[in-house]
Amino acid sequence: MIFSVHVEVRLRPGIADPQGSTIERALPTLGFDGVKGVRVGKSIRFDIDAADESAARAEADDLCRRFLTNPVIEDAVIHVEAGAAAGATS
Amino acid sequence: MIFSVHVEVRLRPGIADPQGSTIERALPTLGFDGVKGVRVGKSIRFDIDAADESAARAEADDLCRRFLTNPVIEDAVIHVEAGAAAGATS
Amino acid sequence: MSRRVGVVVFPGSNCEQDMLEAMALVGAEPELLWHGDETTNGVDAVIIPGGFAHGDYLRPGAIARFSPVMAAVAEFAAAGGPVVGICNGFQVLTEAGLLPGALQKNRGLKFLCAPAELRVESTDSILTRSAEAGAVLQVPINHFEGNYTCDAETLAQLRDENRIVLRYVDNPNGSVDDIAGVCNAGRNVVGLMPHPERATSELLGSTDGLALLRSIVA
Amino acid sequence: MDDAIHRSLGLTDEEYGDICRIIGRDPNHLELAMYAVMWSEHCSYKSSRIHLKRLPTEAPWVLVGPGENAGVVDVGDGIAAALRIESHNHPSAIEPYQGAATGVGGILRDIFTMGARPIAIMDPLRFGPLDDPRSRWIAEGVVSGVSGYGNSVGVPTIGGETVFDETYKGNPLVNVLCLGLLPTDRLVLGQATGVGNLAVLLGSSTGRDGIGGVSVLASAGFSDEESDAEKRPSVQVGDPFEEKRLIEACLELLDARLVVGIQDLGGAGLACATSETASRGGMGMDVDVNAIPRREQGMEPFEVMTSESQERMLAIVEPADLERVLAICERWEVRAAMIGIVTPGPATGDADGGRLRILDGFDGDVLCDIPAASLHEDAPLYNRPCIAPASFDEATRTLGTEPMPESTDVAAELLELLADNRWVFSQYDHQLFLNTVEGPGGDAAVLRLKHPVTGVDTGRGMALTTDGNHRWCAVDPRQGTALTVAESLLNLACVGARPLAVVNCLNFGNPEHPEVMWQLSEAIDGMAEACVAFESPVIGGNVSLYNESLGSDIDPTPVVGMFGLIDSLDRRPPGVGLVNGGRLLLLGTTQPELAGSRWARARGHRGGRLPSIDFAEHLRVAGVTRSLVASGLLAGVHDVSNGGLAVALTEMAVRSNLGISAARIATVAELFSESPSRVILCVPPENIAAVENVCSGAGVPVSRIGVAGGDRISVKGLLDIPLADAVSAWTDRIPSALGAGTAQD
Ligand SMILES: Nc1ncnc2c1ncn2[C@@H]1O[C@H](COP(=O)(O)OP(=O)(O)O)[C@@H](O)[C@H]1O
Ligand SMILES: [Mg+2]
Repeated sequence: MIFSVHVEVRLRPGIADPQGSTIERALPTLGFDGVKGVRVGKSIRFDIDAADESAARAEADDLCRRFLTNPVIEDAVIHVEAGAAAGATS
Repeated sequence: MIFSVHVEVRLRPGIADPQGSTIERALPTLGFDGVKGVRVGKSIRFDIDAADESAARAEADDLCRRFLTNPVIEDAVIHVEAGAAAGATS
Repeated sequence: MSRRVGVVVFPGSNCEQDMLEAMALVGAEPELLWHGDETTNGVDAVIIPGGFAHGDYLRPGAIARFSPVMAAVAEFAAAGGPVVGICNGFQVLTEAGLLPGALQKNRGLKFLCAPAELRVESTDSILTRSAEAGAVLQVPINHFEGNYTCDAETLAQLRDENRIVLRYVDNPNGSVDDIAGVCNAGRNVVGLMPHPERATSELLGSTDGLALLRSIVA
Repeated sequence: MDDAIHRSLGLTDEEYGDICRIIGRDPNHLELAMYAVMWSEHCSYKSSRIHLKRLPTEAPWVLVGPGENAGVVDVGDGIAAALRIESHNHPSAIEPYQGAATGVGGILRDIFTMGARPIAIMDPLRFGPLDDPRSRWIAEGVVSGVSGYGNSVGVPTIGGETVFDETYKGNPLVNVLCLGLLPTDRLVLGQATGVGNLAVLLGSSTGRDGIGGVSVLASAGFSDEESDAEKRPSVQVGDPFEEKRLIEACLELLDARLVVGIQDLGGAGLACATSETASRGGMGMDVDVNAIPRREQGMEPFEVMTSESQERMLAIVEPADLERVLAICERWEVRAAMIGIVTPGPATGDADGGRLRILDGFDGDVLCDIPAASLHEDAPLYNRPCIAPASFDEATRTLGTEPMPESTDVAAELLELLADNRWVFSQYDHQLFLNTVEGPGGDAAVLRLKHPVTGVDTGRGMALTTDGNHRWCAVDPRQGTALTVAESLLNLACVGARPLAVVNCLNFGNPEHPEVMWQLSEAIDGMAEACVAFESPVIGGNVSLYNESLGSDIDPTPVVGMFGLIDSLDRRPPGVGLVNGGRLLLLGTTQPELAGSRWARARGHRGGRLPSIDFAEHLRVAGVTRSLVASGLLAGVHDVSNGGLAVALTEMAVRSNLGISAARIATVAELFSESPSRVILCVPPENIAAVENVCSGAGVPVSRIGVAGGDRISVKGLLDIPLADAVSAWTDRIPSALGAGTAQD
């Protein structure tokens, strides 16, 4: 069965995010006021072929821990859904 | 009022994704089989101070169009929620 | 004849001093233009040099293109003034909409600092008018996001209008159609990823960049 | 009772007693935290200081020796060069990208804090073997970290080393060296002088980054999962864009003569920078902890004072200049906050002064009140036991009694030693500033020497090399280190440079192990002997201890950075290449000794007795090499080092894609021996007589060993393989292992 997975990789709370702060600092000069707390992470989508949802989730978890993130500074939020992602091409 | 915004910046369909393909190519050698269609994008979170949800959404839309994405290659999915994101510090 | 050349400095630019040195070699009178100023100071040509304007955060050129100086550069370009974007400068020009397309991460997903061979495809641009058509130039590249991308329609147009001015002999980064440099419809705005200022001395390995830099002030 | 706390902060009971004696009472938590970080091994060099004193540090051209942020030498024409090397080993083991990136950031600050513009970086790197996935993951992350930070901040990385060996599994060595140039009269020191002058904090806001990172991250090995997890939140993230603006702002402040002293914030953060500037200037300082801009809420004063948030500098300015200082910072979009005031100290005749006081608002409560100098000068000093390993025979300087194994397949043994580092250095901008005449890939990097402010070319050149050899040092740390310095000297000679100064990074294991202390002490003696012989003063360095993983100490790895000058740089040096028909000449004499060689290590042999070195002979070989390089008589030149003649000849061949045919190398031992003081020359036939004349005039042995050409690598009686095999082994080794993506296990 195919599952579509979405992983959001985020810097752990307290870890500095220079990119986010730089974007935040630039916003007022672009005319955007009132934006705060900008944090930039990665968003990774893929399809996974697994026996059932819990197997898909387990593989996605493992993939995040071992490959997609470094748990020392990042954590990941994982969403698994049945069915291939629309328009997933590579 | 504070709204928390999550923007997922994705490469437009049809645009090659070198990062995604590299991850996909690496996976079998790491023992992950059955993963396909890897696409890598950005995930940007921030808080916005706006009169109401539709104002917040309008500002977020504008921000994405003019700044957070390069429309030549990217598009964005925007989520707006009432309340500041937990732990948002900058 | 254009001699006064303005080299734009954003916070995070880093090739501006090299540009001054190289432009002086071809007889120009180069000066720096500050990103926060709303003017091109009456110069005869503008160069946006390499580096990491605003850290390349978000996307290369994404923040820089909003700088006050960029409005003046756009106006200068619209009036036919020569504008050349090198590496990060090319990225800024595409973000600013002064050139078509976008620059993505290199195919190999690595930063690449290496020698490269460029073929001069068109001498009809302010960057190539003193070069020889078909000549192969040794000019180094130095970028992570140099993989030129555009939609099929744009590519067809670039080809039809002979606006691909430089191509890689051996494509290092995955750029569509081996594109190393393109110009706008007016042929007065040119962007390229390689660094001609790094090919201006025998001691440093090549002088092939001089022909390109000379064109700017020809 | 506080003793549980001081122990968990890494202070011994004796050290705690010293603190109580110094301040005349029990310290509070803030004070205790500051002593703990400042008296850590990393900041205080408490185990190594007594040994480091044996290094030669003086010469007429040395303007600043060890002890300041960087060493500085006079290079003529009103120009001075600042040089420093640092390690970032432990942070890189857990977050390779950020560990390496912040390592680069830190070393740059050491340089521009002296008033110098950083112009070049070198990155000697050591990782576990390529067949270990975790080591590959570390290697990839570290290289992208150096690349990501160095390229973006705009300083070229012009060379380094890349070594893969079992001994670094789990404990990589990430050393970074930086060279900067300044007009001699702009030299500034990290001093606070002038009562009433202001301390202004520049750059990033302060977060909880690396709290205790110095003492915990830099001084403890990684063994159990538990403590790893605790260390996590303190990982520091580099911001090259902030650093770039900081460099420009600081150099502009210095040019405008608006600072009295300036100091970077490195290990121990503000605790170190405030106390160090004050005590160097013979002053005291009041610091308002509330004035320090913070990135996070709810930070305790001890967190603020010991945070290692990156990209910060402390400038001491006169009150009348404050406004202009703030204006320059604003132009560069650099945050600036007045956080302290210089108070009287011994230098003003006030013997009771010299206090570092941390205040809750300048008029508020006193949170900390200690003698500023005590954080540095009263740090403990240990003379830890040094004991040679039992298998080392002091009389003959021989390790163990294992016989050297036999060679079974010379060709295969050669091929496995070949590796091109291009995969690494092509990720580094090595050309910025239009100085790089010889970038990475040669024996030493060569830069044009241009005035750092006017840009005027002096017509002279600078050369840099870094070298380390854990295999030699594992056999005999004293001789191994002397041979390492000798290799550096010869690398410089191969590009026509004479040495001016040395910096070193001493990467060793746990100093509480007497064998490790013996290695350290011996290595320092070996370095001292060689540096004295070569008249190359040591102007700075760094000691990284507790490099241990998987339960054992790493092989001793002193890394040498040597800086030299080229008196006339009017053409490119010949480089490590061949021309068709060129004759191969060998300068120097081969000792058929394989102890400590790569060949021996690859056969699992780790003992024996290292080749000897005759310093006078070595200087003659280097001198002749230098004059031949300058003469223009050579088509190619390469020193013989790792892998001996076999690898040196093959490297010359693969780089020029030209075969060689050699003879007069009698045995496998001669082929792979790494004995010192040898250089291979490729000489066009018409220049042979002239070259041989120069050599005999200088009393340097020279022999004709072969000719360049064809498509095979052959050494008569020992080896004959297709050039193509060598080219592919050399080219593919690293790219086929790295870059395809690795998991972290
Ligand atoms: N990590 C690295 N970064 C930059 N350059 C490197 C790196 N590793 C190796 N190099 C370059 O590759 C070349 C060969 O290195 P090495 O074999 O250690 O030289 P040598 O034996 O002459 O000291 C040198 O020019 C060196 O600067
Ligand atoms: Mg060498």
